[in-house]
Amino acid sequence: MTIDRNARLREIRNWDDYFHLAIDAPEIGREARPGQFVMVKVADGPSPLLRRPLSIHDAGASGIELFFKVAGLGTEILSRKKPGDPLDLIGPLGKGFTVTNGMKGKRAFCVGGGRGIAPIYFLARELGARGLQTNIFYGGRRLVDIPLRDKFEKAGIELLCSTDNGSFGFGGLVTELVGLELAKTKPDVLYACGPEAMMKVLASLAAKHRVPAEFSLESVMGCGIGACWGCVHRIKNESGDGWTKICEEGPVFPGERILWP
Amino acid sequence: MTIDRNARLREIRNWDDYFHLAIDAPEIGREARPGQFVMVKVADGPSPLLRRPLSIHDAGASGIELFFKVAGLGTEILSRKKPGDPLDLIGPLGKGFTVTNGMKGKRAFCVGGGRGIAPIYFLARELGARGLQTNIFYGGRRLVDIPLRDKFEKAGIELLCSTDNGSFGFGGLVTELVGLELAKTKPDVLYACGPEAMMKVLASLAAKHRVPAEFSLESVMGCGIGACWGCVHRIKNESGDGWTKICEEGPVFPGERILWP
Amino acid sequence: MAITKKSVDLTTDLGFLKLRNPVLAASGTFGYGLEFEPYLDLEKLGGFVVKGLYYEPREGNPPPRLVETASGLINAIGLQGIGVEAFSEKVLPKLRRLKTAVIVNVCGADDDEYAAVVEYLDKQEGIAAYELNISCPNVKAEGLCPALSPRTTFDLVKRIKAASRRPLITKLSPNVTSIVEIAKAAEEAGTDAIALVNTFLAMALDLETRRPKLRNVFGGLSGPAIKPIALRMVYQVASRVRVPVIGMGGIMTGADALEFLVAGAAAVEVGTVNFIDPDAAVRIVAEIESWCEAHGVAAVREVVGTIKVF
Amino acid sequence: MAITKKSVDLTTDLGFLKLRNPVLAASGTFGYGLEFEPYLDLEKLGGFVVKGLYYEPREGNPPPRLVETASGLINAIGLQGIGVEAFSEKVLPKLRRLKTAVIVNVCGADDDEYAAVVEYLDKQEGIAAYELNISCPNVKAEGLCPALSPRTTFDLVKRIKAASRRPLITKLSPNVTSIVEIAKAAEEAGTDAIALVNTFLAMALDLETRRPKLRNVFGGLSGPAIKPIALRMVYQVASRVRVPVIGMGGIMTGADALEFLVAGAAAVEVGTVNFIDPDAAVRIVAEIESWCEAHGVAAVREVVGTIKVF
Ligand SMILES: Cc1cc2nc3c(=O)[nH]c(=O)nc-3n(C[C@H](O)[C@H](O)[C@H](O)COP(=O)(O)OP(=O)(O)OC[C@H]3O[C@@H](n4cnc5c(N)ncnc54)[C@H](O)[C@@H]3O)c2cc1C
Ligand SMILES: Cc1cc2nc3c(=O)[nH]c(=O)nc-3n(C[C@H](O)[C@H](O)[C@H](O)COP(=O)(O)OP(=O)(O)OC[C@H]3O[C@@H](n4cnc5c(N)ncnc54)[C@H](O)[C@@H]3O)c2cc1C
Ligand SMILES: Cc1cc2nc3c(=O)[nH]c(=O)nc-3n(C[C@H](O)[C@H](O)[C@H](O)COP(=O)(O)O)c2cc1C
Ligand SMILES: Cc1cc2nc3c(=O)[nH]c(=O)nc-3n(C[C@H](O)[C@H](O)[C@H](O)COP(=O)(O)O)c2cc1C
Ligand code: FES
Ligand code: FES
Repeated sequence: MTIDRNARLREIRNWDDYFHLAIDAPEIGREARPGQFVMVKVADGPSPLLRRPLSIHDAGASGIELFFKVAGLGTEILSRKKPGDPLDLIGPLGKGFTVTNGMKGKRAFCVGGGRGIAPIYFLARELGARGLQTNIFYGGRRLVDIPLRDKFEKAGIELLCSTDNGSFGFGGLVTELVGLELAKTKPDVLYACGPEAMMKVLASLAAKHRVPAEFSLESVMGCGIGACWGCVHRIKNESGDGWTKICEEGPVFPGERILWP
Repeated sequence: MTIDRNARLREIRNWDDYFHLAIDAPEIGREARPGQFVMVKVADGPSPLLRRPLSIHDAGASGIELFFKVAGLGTEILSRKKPGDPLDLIGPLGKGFTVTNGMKGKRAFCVGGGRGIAPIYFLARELGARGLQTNIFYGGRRLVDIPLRDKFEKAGIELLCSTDNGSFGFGGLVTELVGLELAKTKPDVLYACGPEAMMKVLASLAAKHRVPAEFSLESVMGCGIGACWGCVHRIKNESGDGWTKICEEGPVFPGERILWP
Repeated sequence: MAITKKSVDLTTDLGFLKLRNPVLAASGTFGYGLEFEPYLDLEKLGGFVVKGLYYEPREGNPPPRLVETASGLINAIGLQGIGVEAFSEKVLPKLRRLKTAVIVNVCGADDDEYAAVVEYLDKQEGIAAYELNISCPNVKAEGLCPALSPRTTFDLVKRIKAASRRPLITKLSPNVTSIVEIAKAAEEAGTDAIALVNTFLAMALDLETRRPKLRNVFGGLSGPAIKPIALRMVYQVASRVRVPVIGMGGIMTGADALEFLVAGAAAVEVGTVNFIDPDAAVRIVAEIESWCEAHGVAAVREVVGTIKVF
Repeated sequence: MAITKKSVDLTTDLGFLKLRNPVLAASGTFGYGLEFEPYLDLEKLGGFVVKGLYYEPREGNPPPRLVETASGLINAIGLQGIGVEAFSEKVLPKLRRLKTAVIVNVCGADDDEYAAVVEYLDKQEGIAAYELNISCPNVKAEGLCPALSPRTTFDLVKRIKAASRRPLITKLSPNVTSIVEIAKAAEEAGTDAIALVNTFLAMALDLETRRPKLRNVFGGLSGPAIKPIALRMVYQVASRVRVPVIGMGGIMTGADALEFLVAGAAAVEVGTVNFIDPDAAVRIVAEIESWCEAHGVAAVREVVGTIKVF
């Protein structure tokens, strides 16, 4: 956890409303684990006021990558940055996906829906490096919503794509595609990030198939560091079902601890 | 008076904190008279909220030029614009300096202090074109505060420069230099724009020498179009000494009507 | 068959007054209306409220009168104005020919002056309604005004309503503990509508000189900064009174205006934004229209008060 | 002879409490302090006020709890917290070792609960003072809280002051007609200091769903948007009461903080800015120091209340 005020945008690419940033931020890059996030300052002035949380899309010794969809003012401003522009990041924050050494040889299903693919790339790379077998699911509404197909391919990671409108890959919801695969192969673990509705269905699928699963939750975040109590989600704890800060205890939680709204 | 939302920055130059913009804005350019100003929108969002008033530094069929010193957030943002960037201007606003055809062959003193030189350039060109003889005074604190020397020279306009610290031209206040020249030559009219303290001294010099004088006043402006009553200055009117909106009735007023604070 | 663009019904009926659309320009931010003729068609507005008018001409406060703050503007104009006589003789004849609602913002140093203004204006034609400005924070010491107490609100509204032949909109101050209590006092006293909010009492300091940035020390805060508080007050009042509510405070876009309507305002006023974009009021009308079109709303009045509270 | 950098005396004496410098982190924006240890040295602060504490653990409001507005933030956390017992057992021991003033923000659903909190905490060591939070707008319906009336303020402050062995700072609400009246009630009741302002009751709407953006409907507005109103209130109160005033509302920089000091605050709290820059509080201390240095101010206390009003 550092505040890196000397981060610098190295490269920016986009497909439609989706943007990919490569950022020089060595300290954060070295510490980062899949499923963690950074808080990005998008403007100097008070508009918008707060930082924006973005998952770490990939990380290495030189820095991190981010992948986001323009959702409003903050991401819009971010999308207009130019290579060489300074960035102000806090991270890596939160607890990522559980990836342990003992998982070698096991099989993981990883599911990314829309912009939720962001942390899945880093996770997939990490799982591969640790010798897991992975099935990566990437779903979007239309073809333009799954722009990272090439990137996974170049990294030698095979994808199972779906589009709601059938314009590419499996035609239908990504959850249906996962359901079909689950009927064929039972993985040892399932990881997912995407719209809450998608994750909720995956959670019940995973429960039905008795597959341990982890989900990366989203919420409006005031601080990202556990100070504002803004980012809460209902999570089962030892002490009951409380409003739990997802920036601190999450954003990744085991499926069985999440109480979906 | 138009809102030109399609204005475009053609060129930007700077010397230190002083910036010169050439802007494509044909409609405003064609209408503009020396001493008028534009209201510039500096940001899309609410920070800063209001437009900023800037004198028209020069004008022609293709557009206008502005010359300003960075004073705070608004001018700072403006100074970071790039050629090709869109600009949103309202203008030309206010009543400019009185320049009539009957003035041919007469002599005018024009005095610009610091950023107050901005409207003086346009005025000097106009006076020259109408066949007046002009003595143009350009004063600043230091050499860096009188960056437009070359520009006047290239336009064939002779300058009498002063710097408070004596680093260039006359060493001392520009008002002293004007005082010395007034002792030698009595002009038919004096025009000035600059810090209020400077203009106040010039007003009393002009009165002493019985030279009709006009001054371009400054004030915080909310709207520039006479709607907010924010920009008032004490001005003698038929009906007494009232708070008068300088955006509407000014910003240029005859010296004898201005009540200096 | 040609597909015809469905036109949205923007008309707004306040009961005592029918407006072309729900967007009025707010008092003190739109001069006497005529200043805006170069920039927009005044007849495309729902109407406008002219600058606050006292009986006599008024000097206003010495400058500086304006200071910008984060997403806001503090003003201490102090209601400089030309008085009822000059208004009636020089301005009103020009406004009279406009096909739009002209509302006069009525001020007074004391109750008698408010009454005198209304009495004088009652003899003039071409005024659609009075907006009783009982809430200007820039005139008396530290923002004192009748709208700070239900008692003074009730008394003044009652008196002016009885004295006047025209519909009365009472404009409230946000600088109060319970806006609902004040609104109810105005309603009981017989106001035909309630407008809110006026500006928030505020100040700004120049650190270098250690002096207030406004010569008047205090001023009124307006603009986007205040919108969340204004919207809350409009919602609270609209759900508690029967008379129509005219909402305002920081409206910059059609979406902002629609939020006030959804929260219960029958119409809105737009203020500070007129300084930034002199054509903002008509843009906001157009944006409301487009939104209604895009959302299948046939008449804007269907949106009023449709807030869903979980 | 070497030129030594003149060091500025930043110490701040509230009478009942000496602070290293005038900058405190505000309650609810600084967790229990420990969350910030990765980002700043807690001992470089004047101190910090921990999150509002009820007697029992509290759930808080359902999300969404936060919404951004123009230069502002509305929160409706609803004082989620761990209660006095867990605080005293799990958190306080860690805070106790810090050489900085730890202030506890005391809450209660009714007067008895406030008293119970203070009674419990009085038995614990390592607390420099209590900040009586009589002004949280997020707990009862539509922002109701004791700080809205001089009577309830007086009664509660009097009772808690009598019940407690520690200095008492009373934190006021800005949602009132006369902040001076409330401050005077707190002073008369014996408070040792006054802190202001808490957040402004506000709301935001989602136009598409026509629902409030906060699940709780209402929330409290903080951040730069409110600074001009907060500064006005601090100035009004500081010039009317004898007890020290702790000012806050939208402070983002050392210059902002200094404005509050010039307006009469003896110390300041910084809130929302901690979310944006977790190291903001120490930056602000450093900025105050630099400003004093640059302006030949030997001790920051010399700046307090030096506003010049024409
Ligand atoms: C831990 C975490 C990791 C995230 N990672 C990514 C990522 O890698 N790529 C990506 O594209 N997005 C990601 N998001 C979502 C991203 O933070 C929001 O899209 C962004 O903050 C919106 O900011 P904005 O200013 O562009 O839009 P705003 O104008 O602030 O909001 C636009 C819309 O998005 C909603 N919204 C705002 N903030 C959030 C939020 N934090 N979560 C969900 N909805 C929100 C608003 O209510 C509004 O409806 C992540 C969110 C979290 C909490
Ligand atoms: C009719 C008119 C014409 C002008 N022409 C020029 C010009 O050609 N070139 C130029 O450099 N400047 C000109 N100015 C001044 C210019 O408008 C201000 O410097 C600018 O608005 C400051 O904005 P900012 O956001 O950069 O600074 P801010 O942060 O807004 O202010 C910085 C400082 O300047 C003061 N200030 C703000 N606005 C004004 C103002 N309108 N007049 C005087 N002081 C102000 C503030 O009080 C503050 O002390 C003109 C002003 C007027 C009224
Ligand atoms: C410069 C200025 C002058 C104002 N003068 C008046 C006035 O004369 N009468 C009045 O009732 N309100 C006056 N107001 C308040 C506005 O009408 C409006 O209530 C307030 O600005 C909030 O709306 P906004 O945020 O859209 O500006 C004035 C506001 C400003 C900014
Ligand atoms: C998320 C959040 C939680 C808050 N919780 C508390 C609280 O528990 N007790 C309290 O007295 N004030 C609380 N406040 C108010 C702040 O302490 C402070 O008074 C207010 O935010 C204004 O200061 P600022 O503009 O610097 O944030 C909270 C503010 C925020 C933004
Ligand atoms: S975002 Fe502030 S506590 Fe989680
Ligand atoms: S700037 Fe608004 S009236 Fe002159």
